[in-house]
Amino acid sequence: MTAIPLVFALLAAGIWFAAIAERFASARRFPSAIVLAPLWQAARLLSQQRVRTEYPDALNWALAPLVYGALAVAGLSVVPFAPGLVVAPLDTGIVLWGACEALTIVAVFLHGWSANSMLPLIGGYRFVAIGLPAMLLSMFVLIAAALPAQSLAVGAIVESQRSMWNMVRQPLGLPLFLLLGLAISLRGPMDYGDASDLSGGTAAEVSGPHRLAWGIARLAMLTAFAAMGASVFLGGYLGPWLPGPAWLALKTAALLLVLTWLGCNLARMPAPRMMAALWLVLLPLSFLDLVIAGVEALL
Amino acid sequence: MTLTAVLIVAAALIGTGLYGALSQQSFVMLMMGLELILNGVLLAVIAFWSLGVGGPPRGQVLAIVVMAVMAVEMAVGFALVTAVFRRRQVDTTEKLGTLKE
Amino acid sequence: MTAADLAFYVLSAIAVVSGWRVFRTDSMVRASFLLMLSFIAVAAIMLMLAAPYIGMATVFMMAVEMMVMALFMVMFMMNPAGLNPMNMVHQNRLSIGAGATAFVGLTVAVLFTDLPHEKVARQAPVIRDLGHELLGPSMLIFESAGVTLLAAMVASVVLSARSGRFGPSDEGSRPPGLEPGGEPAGRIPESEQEDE
Amino acid sequence: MAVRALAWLAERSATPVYIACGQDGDAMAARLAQVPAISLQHSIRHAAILLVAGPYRDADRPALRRLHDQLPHPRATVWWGAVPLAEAQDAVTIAQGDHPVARLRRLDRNLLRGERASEPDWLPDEPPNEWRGKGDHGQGGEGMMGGVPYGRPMAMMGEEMRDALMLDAMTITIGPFLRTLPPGLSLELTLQGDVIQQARVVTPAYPASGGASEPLLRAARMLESLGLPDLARRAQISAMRDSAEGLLAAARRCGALLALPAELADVRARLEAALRGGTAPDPGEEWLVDRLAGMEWQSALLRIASFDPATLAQIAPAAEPDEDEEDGDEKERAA
Repeated sequence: MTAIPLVFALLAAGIWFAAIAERFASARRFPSAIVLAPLWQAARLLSQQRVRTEYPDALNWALAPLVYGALAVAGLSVVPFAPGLVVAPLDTGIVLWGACEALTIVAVFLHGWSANSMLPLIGGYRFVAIGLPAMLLSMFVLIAAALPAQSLAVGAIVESQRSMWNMVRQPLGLPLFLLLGLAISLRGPMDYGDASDLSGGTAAEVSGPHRLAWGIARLAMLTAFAAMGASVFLGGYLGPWLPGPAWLALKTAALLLVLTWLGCNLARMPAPRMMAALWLVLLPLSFLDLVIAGVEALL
Repeated sequence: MTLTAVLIVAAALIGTGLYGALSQQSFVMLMMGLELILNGVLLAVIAFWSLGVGGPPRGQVLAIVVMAVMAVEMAVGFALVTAVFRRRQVDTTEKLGTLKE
Repeated sequence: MTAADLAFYVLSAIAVVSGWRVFRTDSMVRASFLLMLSFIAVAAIMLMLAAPYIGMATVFMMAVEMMVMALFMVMFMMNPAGLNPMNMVHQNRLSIGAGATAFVGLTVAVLFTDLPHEKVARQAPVIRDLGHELLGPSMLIFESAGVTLLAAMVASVVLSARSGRFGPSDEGSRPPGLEPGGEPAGRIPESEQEDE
Repeated sequence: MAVRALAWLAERSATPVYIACGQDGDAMAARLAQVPAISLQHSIRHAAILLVAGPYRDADRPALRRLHDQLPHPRATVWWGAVPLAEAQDAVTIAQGDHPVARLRRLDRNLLRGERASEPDWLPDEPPNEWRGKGDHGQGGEGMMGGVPYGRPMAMMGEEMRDALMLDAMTITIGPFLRTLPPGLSLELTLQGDVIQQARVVTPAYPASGGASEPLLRAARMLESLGLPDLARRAQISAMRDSAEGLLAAARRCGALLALPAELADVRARLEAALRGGTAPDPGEEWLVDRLAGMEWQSALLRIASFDPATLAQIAPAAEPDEDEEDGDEKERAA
């Protein structure tokens, strides 16, 4: 049961770290004030009014950030911090993660749809079109990672990387998986939900505490994703000298930095082009990844 | 949680689904009724497998077949609705008086 | 009553009530997500019934399926948050009767049948069994399901695409009239407009 | 106590400002881009202060009122080189030449501490038109669709441009204060999903703003739509200094030019020229609205932002007033 506090500690640290990394990446310098800036921003949002649009679906609108955040927690609950140290030691860990990915798309769509406003609706609609294929290819990549472990449990996948990390064994896996991370945390080149060209997309109409909750949920999902990616591709808690949870935290932080950097420094292409790229180029690449993993398993 | 209780829940889902499939005018809502019926069937299959016959592997295969049926129903159903809509511009059962013409 | 029983009753209530609300809500997007909720509750019951893979896969599949359904709804009916209420019910009494009859009939059948009661072993490797079964003795069934899905994919693309084998599929299409034999109520195809 | 502690924490964060650009407003916004204590927001809902920069036209007044009422409380309006509307009581005005940062920060602090009252609505809080739905359930037009409840046009069937499937279309008005559009330009768009079926110019864009390099400001707007806010800020700062050094290389590194598909080759050429600080010539023969039909949202915004003010004035003049549309209360989405 020590795993539950660890999950929340990792989430809180990850959210804070990602918020700082975001500011650092856009300012390109590190004034000490940056460390507390997330707290100040949170205080401002808490002191702001939560506006209501005309005839929103109030229940779904308020529920969407909560569902989004809860999915991040659920996804993190199958990530092991050390051998046996995991909240939910499920045999079907990565299938649960896949279900979380799919439901995340639902949460973002609901957030856009229920505001009863045009730009958020377009954001939600567009996000689904891009998010579904991105999720599909992430599932192939995860199944490829599960092949050498001969198990769908995340713990077994980590253990299977004792001799070699999956990042090396399946070089296509991590880059394709990162793409999904950018998509489900609504970031940079894959931010088709909350994009600036839609004035903030699904979040265009939210303010005050609601916006704070949505922002925290986004960062929580980013953290959960980074922890999952670290476990499946970077050997999770495995590593010399330090205890398991420390290694997991370090690898998660590294992935968070990579994701933030990618999010700030890559242009977002128009949705039809991204859709074509996903279906015609990246999905076949994920099949190739699966074939590579299969051939390696046979040898 | 006995087999009887789970099967009654499955029966309730099938009954609700049947009501929906019969009472809805819109094609899409009608398909939702069918999905709900299949939902009840899936639950009944898994209940028999788990509580009735002691978990033979074949039981789960049957559940997977039910899930495949759901997916096929959805995909072909939507394609048919789109095709009908393209040809007749209708999306409710009543406006579609005849399938020939 | 154990905690498992309580959870089962709560989940069953969620499954049935949200399944019923699907047909009583006034927005199709809400309807699809209520149906999803019903599926998720059933999936949770299946998890409790020692079928973790099928349960998880149901959540995964239904989330995607209902999302696509909601997307279709927005596509055909671009109506944020269901501001335009809707009510599309016909033969309501008959349907209620049929639904109730089905439920009562099935329940009676369940209650009066001598059901077998052999539970799945607690530590049985159900996922491993499923995998070996699917790629072993039941390979033919599994492959048939796969090929059927492929055929469904091809069929749905063919059906929904505009370009048919014999030219555009909407050629000469006429929307039905408001009364039998009346004037078409929607867009009249271009080819006919030229004739008139 | 708790409120004061919250205010103490909150006033340390950057002041979120939504800038409504009038004539020259674009260049004025660029002056704020390099100030870390001010963060320019994309949605009015995310801001605390509405900054009206530069003189606006009479035609923009209704949009400005609606924009103001979308600000969350506590809120204030600052008129920077603009004449306050009659509704604005206790208006804060700043001359166009002055730098507003100190005033904005002080105003923000006073708002958070409750020392300055939040501004009330300028428009009555009621539907612009009364309910005019038809049918048992007020569902409006034909069947379950269409109609104009509360004067808002609801979705109605229209032909999809790409494969002629009849789907629902919806009409909205964007601008004249939308950040990702050239200042002053307001368009009425009929959308199916994120695809534009029809467009109409409501008000034309302002002429080029003085005081900064116009091509670089234009490049900044396009980079913003490409999801590169940091590079966009850099372009704005470069515009103030009037030097485009290193900007094109930085944009190339971020894939800004690669992200544009072949259909947008014209936009790519104009972006490249703008990042060099110049303008690619455009024959300006085809109307803007004709070039937008059938385009996806982001591509459309990119194409609109890519035209220089002279060409834009030529291809997107104000539309003739439409006799049929007496009620001009389309839902304003300037935020």
